[in-house]
Amino acid sequence: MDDTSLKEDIGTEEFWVNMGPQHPSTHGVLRLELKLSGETVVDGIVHIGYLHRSMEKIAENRTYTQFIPFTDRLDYLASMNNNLAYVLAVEKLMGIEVSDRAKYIRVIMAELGRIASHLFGITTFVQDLGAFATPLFYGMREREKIVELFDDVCGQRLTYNYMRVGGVSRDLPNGADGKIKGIIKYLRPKFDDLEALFNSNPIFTARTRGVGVLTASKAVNYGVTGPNLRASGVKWDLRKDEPYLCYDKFTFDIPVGNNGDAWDRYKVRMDEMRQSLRIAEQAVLGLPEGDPTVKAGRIFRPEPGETYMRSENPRGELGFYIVSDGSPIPFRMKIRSPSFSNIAVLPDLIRGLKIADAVCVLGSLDVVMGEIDR
Amino acid sequence: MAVIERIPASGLIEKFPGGNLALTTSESVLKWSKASSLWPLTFGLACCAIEMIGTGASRFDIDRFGAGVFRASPRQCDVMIVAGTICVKMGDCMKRLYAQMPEPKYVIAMGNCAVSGGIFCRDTYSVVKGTEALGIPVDVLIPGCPPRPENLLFGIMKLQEKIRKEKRVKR
Amino acid sequence: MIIPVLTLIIMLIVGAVVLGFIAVSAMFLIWWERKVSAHIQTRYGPMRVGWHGALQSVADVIKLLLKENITPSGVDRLSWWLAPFFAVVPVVMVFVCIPFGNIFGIELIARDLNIGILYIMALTSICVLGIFMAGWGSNNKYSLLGGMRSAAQIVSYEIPLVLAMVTAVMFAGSLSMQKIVEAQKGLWFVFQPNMAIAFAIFIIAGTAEVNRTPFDIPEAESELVAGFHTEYSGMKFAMFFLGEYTNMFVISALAATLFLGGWSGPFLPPVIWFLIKTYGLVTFMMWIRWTLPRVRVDQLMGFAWKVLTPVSFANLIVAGWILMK
Amino acid sequence: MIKYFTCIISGIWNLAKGLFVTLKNVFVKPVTLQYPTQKLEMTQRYRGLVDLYPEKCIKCGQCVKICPTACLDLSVKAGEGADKKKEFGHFKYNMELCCFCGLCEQVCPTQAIYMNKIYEIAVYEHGKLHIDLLDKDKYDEWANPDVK
Amino acid sequence: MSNGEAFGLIKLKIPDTSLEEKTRAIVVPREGILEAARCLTGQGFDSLHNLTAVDNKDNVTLVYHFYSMKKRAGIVLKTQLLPDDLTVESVERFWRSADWLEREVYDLFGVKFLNHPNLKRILNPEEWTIHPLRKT
Repeated sequence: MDDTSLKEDIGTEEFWVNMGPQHPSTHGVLRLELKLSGETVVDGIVHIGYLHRSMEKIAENRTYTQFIPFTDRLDYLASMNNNLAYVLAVEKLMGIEVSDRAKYIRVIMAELGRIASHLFGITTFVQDLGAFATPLFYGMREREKIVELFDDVCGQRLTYNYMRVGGVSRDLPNGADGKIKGIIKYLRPKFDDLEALFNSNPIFTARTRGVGVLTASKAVNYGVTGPNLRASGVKWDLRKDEPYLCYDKFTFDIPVGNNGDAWDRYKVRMDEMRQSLRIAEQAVLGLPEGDPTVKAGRIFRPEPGETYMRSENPRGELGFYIVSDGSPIPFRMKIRSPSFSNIAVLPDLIRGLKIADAVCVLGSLDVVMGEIDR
Repeated sequence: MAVIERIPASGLIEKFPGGNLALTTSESVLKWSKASSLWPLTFGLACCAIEMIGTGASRFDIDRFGAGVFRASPRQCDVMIVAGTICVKMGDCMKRLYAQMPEPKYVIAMGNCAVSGGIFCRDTYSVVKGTEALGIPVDVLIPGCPPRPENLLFGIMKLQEKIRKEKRVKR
Repeated sequence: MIIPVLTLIIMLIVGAVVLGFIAVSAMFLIWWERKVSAHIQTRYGPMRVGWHGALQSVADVIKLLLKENITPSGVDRLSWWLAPFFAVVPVVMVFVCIPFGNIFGIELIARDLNIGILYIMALTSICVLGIFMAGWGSNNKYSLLGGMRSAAQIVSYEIPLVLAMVTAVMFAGSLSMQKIVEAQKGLWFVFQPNMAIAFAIFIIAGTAEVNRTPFDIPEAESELVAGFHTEYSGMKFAMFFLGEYTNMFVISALAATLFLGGWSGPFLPPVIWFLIKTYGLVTFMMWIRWTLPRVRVDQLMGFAWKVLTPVSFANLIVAGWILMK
Repeated sequence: MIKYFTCIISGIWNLAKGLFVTLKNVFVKPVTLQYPTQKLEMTQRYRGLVDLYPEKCIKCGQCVKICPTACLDLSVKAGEGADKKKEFGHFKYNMELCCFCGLCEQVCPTQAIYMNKIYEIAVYEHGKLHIDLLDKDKYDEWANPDVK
Repeated sequence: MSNGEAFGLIKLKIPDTSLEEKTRAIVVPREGILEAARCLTGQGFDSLHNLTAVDNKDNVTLVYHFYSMKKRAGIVLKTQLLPDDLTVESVERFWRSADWLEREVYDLFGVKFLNHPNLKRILNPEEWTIHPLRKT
């Protein structure tokens, strides 16, 4: 055997590995194609669309009220916030003013939804790092409290359909504010427990610090929003910078990271949950009297025109661009979903990392497929 | 798919006195084992997947039924819980996953999307109208959008009931 | 004539007892792990199959034996078929010289080899072959990655493991397992400072040896789906499962024998002491598994070579110095 | 060298803190709801299956109009009585399509259509999910399922 | 910076620019999109927040939403394409977020973006030939 053929026989080569759509750590049906050289990721391609449910087409065939249940199923971990973002957009289009009590209830619900979503996001992230099931189940256990409250308030566990254009579907049930206060009191020490599990854990820190660094300029250029953007050091939060509802009445901080690595993304979420508790607490204490409900059967006929409204969701800025032609159904609706932009940055982040880190970065971006594919 | 086929020389044993009883007992043991150890595939498609995880989590604990071993590889699963909307792009993957599962295999369609397309049935261009539209046979249908975790547990009990009542098929 | 036949019969009985013990112990451990993990996660775990799910593992095993045995096209047949046996058989062979104590004066050890430790070390390192064959034979990229990882991991963790064992051997002055236990009659080795370090190293390296979190990178569920046994189904998969849990038992039994005084202990019969110590260590490993995240592959190697190996070497030198004094 | 050892020791200490959290949880009473033996009371507003009080219904069709998935099918015919009061032709409910959003319940002027508290439904075939709302004992099978 | 100021700046470069009465959106002709993009990046609009299209049957309007994190301002830019010639220059070189957003618009509307590095379908299967959100 001569030299060249021997070399061909034992030569190394890069190979493609297909991850997903069914894979335990792709958060649903994302598909990643990774070009690996040994354990190192040389290149990655993200394929989406495995959950493309044609929401935008459906929106063109439903009245404004009928589309609210569909927003539940966009980002199914934060249905309440999606409801809110949508009705805010329609209210902006119609020029409707909302009663004070409705605003406060919306704020409470949105912030509790944010906590539920972040709990799930953080704990699945740790699950991706290999801490099998326990953190996830702790997160789910805490989340269950919030879900049960939502069940009490609007009658479903996941798809709430609670917000209405002009208000909310029902007032809080009797004793709900006491329950909310109880949840806030219950959650505070639980966050400490979660932090004790992760924060100083040397394995966790070694796995996350300096992994998948997203610089601020790159984040802005890619249109990354939400906690991922703030982790990169950009202090940008719509609740402060373009206050909607009554967020300007509450005092809260915006946690910001320094390096934009996976650790910062985790930490920002963790801190944000505490801030959300603060907001919810203030809102419950200051809950005004009044009637927040509206009639469900009203048919909205906005003036011909268009509007773009974005609001701060747990995963970033969810925007609804609605074009109306004067009929009760939207002429065109574009859903600008935060995860769509957040996941686009993934191939850039995982280049040169180990395959385990690729999973870590994906988990730290905390994406939801329902929202990416719509 | 019948269990009895997997017992060697079942035809012969039957002819002996008491053989039939032995066969029936062993068959019921086998069915019991199949029903009490349903390992699901880690396969979340959409919203219902969150409720599926919720069922697995501490509050409802699917593991009490012996169905808590979520395996990521289809080769080691018994039941595929189709939790969520099936889209056209996903259809081929679903069929492949189902083919990769070893016999005996069962399918639970969780949520209206997996039952019939549900809320996304009308006016869409990219949603498959239910698991059966893909040619995958469904054993238990669980309506709901999403079903409560209790409902999924109820569905699993229904599946266990179905397994226990499986007919004995002779070769 | 009569003596060889008698020996054969005794051998068969002992073999059957050991195999039966292994099967029951593995099934118990699987059930126990599910219970431990459940209670860590504040839930109940298996409840409905037998009393508190006691028959859960039995059902699992029967079901796995009944499942269709898929051989994907494109596998390397020989290594595909042999791999599960390579994963199980060496572990079972280790049981030859694990001292379970004595009952009515009969020593419960199949054969007290005078090179017992050497024999065990030789056998435990064969396990990696099974995993690697499974990874290579499956013709699946995830499996291959898992197999590669396990080869690297087990080879590097073998060194601190062996060095920790050698420390115990030096103190006992013998390679025979029974002698090591007897040397601990007065004081368990673990109560001496540098043996305590050796014990910690042994547990860490042992956890890595049996591929459990935080060192479970060969089967890393969130990265490699199921690692080296991604393609295995039915009975072969059950054999890997059996191998993993038996391996866990073996490592804990070794740790108990080498550092915790084996079967020796006051009041209770020796067998009970041995099982308490072993299952206690297994439970500790489970506790770790259900708490910690997984380390990355390069951190894993770095930890083995930069921390464990130097520390265990230093420990060995100190132990030698103490003995020389 | 000192840094090396402090690093190791602090690492072990921090791992122990995490282990302590999980150990603490072992001694907490499990939060599990043992489903078939224990059952939750559904909340006041729980949205189960669509149900109907036929005598209250004024056949206005608002529920059919607002349903986002068109799972309700109502046909009305003129009555034979002297006052020509509207009567039901049929009122079908397709549970397969329903998204349990509760809009029909909220839009109903007489609270005739409502959502009951049944939540345990699992069937073997599709036919059972097509329901005639005018049938009185349509949900009997699921109202109190026989599970243990 | 308001829409009006940005409009003034772009108007200097591209004379055909107009300002939509109701929505205060800047409408640039198709050929001027690159020039407008360059002008906007110069003005500190560092984020292309959203890009979408609206099929008005007689034309397809592309809608760009730009935001500036530093100036805390946003503007809307529009450009109209005729249905028989759905091509426009890609702005991917200025904002990386345009990569996927343009692919999505291509997928759903069939608008071809020139000089886009990887113009493939993103949501729908690649072998499809229809563009589902077109109204004709």
